[in-house]
Amino acid sequence: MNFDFSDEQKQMRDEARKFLSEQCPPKAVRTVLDGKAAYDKDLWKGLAEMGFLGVAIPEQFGGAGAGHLELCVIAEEMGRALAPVPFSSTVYLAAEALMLAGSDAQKQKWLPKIASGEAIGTLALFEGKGNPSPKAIKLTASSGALNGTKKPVPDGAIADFAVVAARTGSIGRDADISLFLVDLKANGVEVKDLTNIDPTRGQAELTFTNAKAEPLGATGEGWGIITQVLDRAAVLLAFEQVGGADRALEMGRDYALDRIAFGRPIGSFQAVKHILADMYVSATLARSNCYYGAWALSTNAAELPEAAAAARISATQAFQHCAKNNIQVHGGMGFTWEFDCHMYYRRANATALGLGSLSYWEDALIDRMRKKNAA
Amino acid sequence: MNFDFSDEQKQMRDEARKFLSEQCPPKAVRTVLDGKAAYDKDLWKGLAEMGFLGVAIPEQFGGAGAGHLELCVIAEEMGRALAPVPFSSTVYLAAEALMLAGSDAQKQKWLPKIASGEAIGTLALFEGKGNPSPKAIKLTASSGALNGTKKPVPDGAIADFAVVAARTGSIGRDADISLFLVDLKANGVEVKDLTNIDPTRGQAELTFTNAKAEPLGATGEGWGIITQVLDRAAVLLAFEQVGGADRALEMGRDYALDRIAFGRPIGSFQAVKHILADMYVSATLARSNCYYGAWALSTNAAELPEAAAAARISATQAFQHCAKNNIQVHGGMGFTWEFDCHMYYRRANATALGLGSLSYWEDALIDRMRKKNAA
Amino acid sequence: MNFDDTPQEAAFRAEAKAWIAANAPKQYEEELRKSSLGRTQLKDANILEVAKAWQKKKADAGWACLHWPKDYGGRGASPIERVIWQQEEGAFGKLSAMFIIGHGMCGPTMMAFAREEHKRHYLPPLASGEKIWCQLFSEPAGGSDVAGLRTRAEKKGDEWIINGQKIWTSGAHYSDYGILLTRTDPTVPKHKGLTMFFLDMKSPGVEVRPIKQASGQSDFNEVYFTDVKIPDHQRLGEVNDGWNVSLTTLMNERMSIGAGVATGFPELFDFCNNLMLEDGPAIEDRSVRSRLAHYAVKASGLKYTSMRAISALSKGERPGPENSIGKLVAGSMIQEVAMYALDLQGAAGVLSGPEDAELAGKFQAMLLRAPGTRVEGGTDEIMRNIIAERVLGLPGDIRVDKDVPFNQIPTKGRV
Amino acid sequence: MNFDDTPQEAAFRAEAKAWIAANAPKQYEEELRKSSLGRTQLKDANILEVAKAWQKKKADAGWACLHWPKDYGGRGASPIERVIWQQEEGAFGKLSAMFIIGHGMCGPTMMAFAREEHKRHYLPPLASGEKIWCQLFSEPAGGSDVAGLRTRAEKKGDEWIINGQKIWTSGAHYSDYGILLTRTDPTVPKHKGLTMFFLDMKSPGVEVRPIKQASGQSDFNEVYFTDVKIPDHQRLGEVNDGWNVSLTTLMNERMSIGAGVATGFPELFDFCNNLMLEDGPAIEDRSVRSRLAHYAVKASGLKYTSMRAISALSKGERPGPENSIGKLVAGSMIQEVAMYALDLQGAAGVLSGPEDAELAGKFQAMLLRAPGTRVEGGTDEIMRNIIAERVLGLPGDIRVDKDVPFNQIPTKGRV
Repeated sequence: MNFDFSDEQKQMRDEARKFLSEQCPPKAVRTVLDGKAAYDKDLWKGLAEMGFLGVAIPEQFGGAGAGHLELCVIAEEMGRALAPVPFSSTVYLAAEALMLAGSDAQKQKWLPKIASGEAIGTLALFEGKGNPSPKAIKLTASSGALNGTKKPVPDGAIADFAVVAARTGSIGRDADISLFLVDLKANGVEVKDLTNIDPTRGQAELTFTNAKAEPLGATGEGWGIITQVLDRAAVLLAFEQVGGADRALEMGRDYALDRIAFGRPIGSFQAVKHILADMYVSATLARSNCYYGAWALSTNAAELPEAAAAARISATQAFQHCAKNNIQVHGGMGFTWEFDCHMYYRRANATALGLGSLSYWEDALIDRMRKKNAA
Repeated sequence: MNFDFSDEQKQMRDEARKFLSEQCPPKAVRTVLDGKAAYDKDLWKGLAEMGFLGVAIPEQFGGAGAGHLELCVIAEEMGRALAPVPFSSTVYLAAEALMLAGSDAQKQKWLPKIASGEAIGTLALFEGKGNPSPKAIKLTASSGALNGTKKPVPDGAIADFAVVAARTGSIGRDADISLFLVDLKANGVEVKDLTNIDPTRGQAELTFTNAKAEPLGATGEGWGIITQVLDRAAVLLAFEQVGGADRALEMGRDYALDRIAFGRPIGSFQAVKHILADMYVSATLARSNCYYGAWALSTNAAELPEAAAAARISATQAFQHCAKNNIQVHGGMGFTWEFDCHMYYRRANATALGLGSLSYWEDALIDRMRKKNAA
Repeated sequence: MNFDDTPQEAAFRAEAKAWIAANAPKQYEEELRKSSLGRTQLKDANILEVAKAWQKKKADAGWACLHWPKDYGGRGASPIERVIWQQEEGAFGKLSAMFIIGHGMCGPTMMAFAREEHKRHYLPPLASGEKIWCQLFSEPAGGSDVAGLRTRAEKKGDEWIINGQKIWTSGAHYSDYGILLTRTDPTVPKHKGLTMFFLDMKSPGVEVRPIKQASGQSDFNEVYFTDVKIPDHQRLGEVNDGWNVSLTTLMNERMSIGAGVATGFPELFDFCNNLMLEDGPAIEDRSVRSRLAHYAVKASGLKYTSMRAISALSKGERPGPENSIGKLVAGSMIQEVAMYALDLQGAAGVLSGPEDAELAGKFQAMLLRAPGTRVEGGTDEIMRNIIAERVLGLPGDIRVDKDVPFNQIPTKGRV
Repeated sequence: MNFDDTPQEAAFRAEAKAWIAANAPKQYEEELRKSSLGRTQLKDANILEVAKAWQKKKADAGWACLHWPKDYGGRGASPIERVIWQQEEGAFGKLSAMFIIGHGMCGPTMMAFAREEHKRHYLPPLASGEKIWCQLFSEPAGGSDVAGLRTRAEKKGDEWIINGQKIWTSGAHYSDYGILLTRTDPTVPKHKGLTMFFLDMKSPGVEVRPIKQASGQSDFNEVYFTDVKIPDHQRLGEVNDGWNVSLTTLMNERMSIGAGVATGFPELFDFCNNLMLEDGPAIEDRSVRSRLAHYAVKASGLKYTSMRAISALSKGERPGPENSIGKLVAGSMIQEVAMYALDLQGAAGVLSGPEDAELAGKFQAMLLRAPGTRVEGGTDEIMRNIIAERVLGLPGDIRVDKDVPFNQIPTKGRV
């Protein structure tokens, strides 16, 4: 047994960390936070040059062909640095959907552009409030044209193309859903930027009016693909969350060591020590669940659905817990715009919702464990 | 507004506390705990003499006719002292059921005996696991004879009579349930003592085989009466729970002040201080919810169902929380049989279940709030 | 046990109710009622002006600062009358937010320590809202350790020269006066070298800079002092006795009970009552109900704890630690409630723009404001210490800086 | 990242599996598998005898104390081989409970500090389970503050005379030997006046009294020493250096990883999978599912944390704070799980008799045993301190007794 990343993978993590600490300091994140840019274009370009965007994309499609374990270690660093780029939408959602269900021509068209940083992609799934569900999809597809509205779509305002979930049957069962690829720069697509709690990652509303679309995967198989994409993205996003949780913990620890009150470092008070110890515990549990998710993802194991849900839940809890208590350890200073604590708090709460909420994944986990148990 | 007990009621509380601290020290509780007696007969007699058993029973039926606020303050003291007597089954359940639904003759027969300590009563509701529900009642009544089994029945092994819930209709709707009064010393009743987590309060299985029974209240109105009895008992038991929670908190506080570790009282460590502060907070919230329940109970207010559920939930949480963390503050000593901590832990967990579990009452509270909101 | 007024209380309530019905700015009532943590603003009016007008109207009719003596602009009312007033004032009470510091802390401190002529001069316009006061205690180096402050006051002739920086000053940007805690002797242990003053916020050398909070709003300020002059007659209490003076201020903060704390529960219950989940109404989902019940009993527990405190107050008893409990419980609860409300919205829970977000982004605003509630006015940890020490009688924390001259206390944890 | 054995590991696993299949007491396997916190007993056999027989069999075939040197009764195996053995031994490993202290703590301490002839004499029968050892550190006055112990050892000629009392000694009633920490100099600060010995538990003056626990069972003892004589050659380490010796003992406790901690989750999941509530299967109730998911990810988080630690161990890295995390998380979790399982049973949840209670009272036993799990081997609070200090590098608590002679430290909080 070697339940750990390999030395090569750890080396890649170190490289990614070094690169991001230089190219993506908090100041860079704030440029997007303050609305001065929709995303960090230079960073995006740099990530492409480092080979990070296509790390899990096969070589034949312009990627590094390294694999998903490598993508996990990079995801962790992206979360740690709060990288303000459309990484999760393009790499976890769009690229994964293409790799799972795309035709050779579709892969050939988009994957190399993803790897090179030329194309931003996303998944347009949600239509207003609620969790992933075939019933909630009302947008229609007929004769290769889409009509309807998607919101929120992550990075929708800067994306070049989207994988869109549409209703092709009548009732809203799994088999009534199909996926389509849409060029968002083409006619019939209206894009509206939406304000959200984490401005370092955009959200948009996409309205399709007879927008031209080509099928991705077979008709009626859309929901099955989405489920797989969400599971895979859940593991990858969980690594981002763990990276963020770890950084929030470090920030709290450092502040507790430096800050003096009542003549002693606040980290010498048990109340503060124990807050930080509990943060460490939740971050550690999440990391371990994520490692199992990474193993399942990289081996396409039958355990993936269960492992993905556990990683997602645990990492969501840990990041929310660490981000909010990092502010608490900082006291008033943690509640200023000037300190970086709130950027982690915003990201923690935004990533908690993106692929479906905590309640949704809790329910899914037990459903999956139950089915396994019955089998 | 005077959202507090009156000076007279507080005086009664002081009397009850004084009486119980003399007549019901931990040693007396241990006599029952160790199985040397089924309950404390002398204490029971003493409580009758003090007028505490009949405090809410009208004078015409041998009681003091004082009211339910007075009963609340006594309940709190009973909980504080862990009084090992059938007080809750006899006074909160049997007497309340009689007062709500009994005929004049029935009241005349049993209430004076309750007030004088001559009769122990109980409510035989449950039939195995599960929460209060008309569907769960399978015991049948026909031609004044009962057939079936009830378990657990609180204090069933020492009770003289029981109010028994029976099915008189076919389906298990509310209207299919009726109540009956049964003399447990008569033929057709088999009693089996059951081991339970809190040996200071007995639980039994009662098997009825053509046991003679007389109706209590009209046929088909049993479930409505039971609901009212449970609400009333919920408030009263909540006062017991708050009394227990307060005492557990005091024990923890005292130990933290006396016990030295690392050269200082353990109560000077923030970890211990904050455990105790949180215990105080939960006990205080519970007490306040209980006061509202007491007001609703004593005035027969329309708010009683909601107030009773809130008091029950809050007091259950507080007593469990304080009892378990009192052990924690005591460390290893708190886990010995010799220290009294476990007696509160046992009682806390037993009272959490007696009238239906926390989940049950949580569900009921929101149901009731929702109905009020819709009205 | 009852919720009934005494005849006197009923008469007072009737009078208050009638006056409010006739005089309150009704046009804002609905908007004020709906506002919750993270945003109290008016759509079509400047809330500062509306608040000042309402306060002035109250003062002219004798309804301002009810518990203050009449001579200083109050009504000489009993504590319970003050509570009744608050109950009747209802949502309009939210307009008093900007006066709370002045009325609750600065005023009482002035009453206890200022010269009589100052009291007669400064207190009535404070009561009527014509002048707004702020409180200048916290410092960047202070935080929970208020007495660790570094702002210097040095005596020159009949004046004191102030240099230093304060932080977390609510309303400094619209305040006319402030009470100021300074260090006058750094060579003695920290509690022993402090002195209190009041000052004109328009004095030369006072600079106010808004703090942008994590939520993006600015409710607080930094205040810089550069050679600011304060005449000695504006000193409150003896030289180097400022810590005791500040305790009066902080004690008075604890006296204001019954106002209620925001838990987020009513908003969450309302939300769940109207929300449809995929499988049916949210309110019929047992996991939602379980969470709601958990919050419901905390919210009602706080509400009735407050009522018990009011009852005690009306009997002349001193308020207990109710405020500490309320703040401790409500602070973390409102944060959890906001997170849960977003959770129930699913992926769209991230949206916070008034037009696109559920309920105009009410819960999103609550989420972003909530971390502040667990810190402002004393952190959760300080509240637990207060309960443990003042209520339960447990020992204080070990104080390594107790007998150390202030200027020898370390200022940095790691070198 | 993989869960595969190396060829060497696979060979070792195959050998272990085959031997266990051929030799383990299969008749008890099912019963052992089902046992959970609060009760490990066998219906028709004395578990002590079954355990001793199994240990002896293992020792004879070279499967006892795998990581010990062969000379002392072990196998000289690698840490990962030890873990593989534990995985294969499975439920039979529960029979090792009574040897854990001896093998995990006493043995390593003897190896590090005893004379060679003592090691050769005492260690093999300890490894084979023929002799059982206990650890005598805790005292009534000690608790979390182990170094606050008061049991005196006074030198008389070549012997030491022991007087005092120990507590929480697991298995003292069936132990043959023990390691004993004593105070040899009360005039120096507490950590500096301690000395370690080993002794024959049958020595005159040793009296063992079982402690009845809150759960009603007796897993622990008090041990009284009255003029007990120990020859000086049974001293472990230098005089007054006992604290350092004890740190070796306690550090070895932390080395034993991979055994897994009881969380109660598998039992709860199984229970909910088979439980019918009034409205349908419990597993379909969304509030039940939410609770289960909450516990599921803690349980899996602990499981995979342990696997990460094993991987690190197999690479020769030192174990981290995994044991502290496991104990901290599992201790309070198993208590909550037990309470919740009773809750789901409704009023009948109080019943604990094997015949009347649900699942023979498994969760009721767990509830009554659980408070001990949050205390034994270090309280939750001590675990958080360990994580904060050793992992996160935060400062230790302020030690008021650090430089104070032991006999001047106060012993009572209130007078």
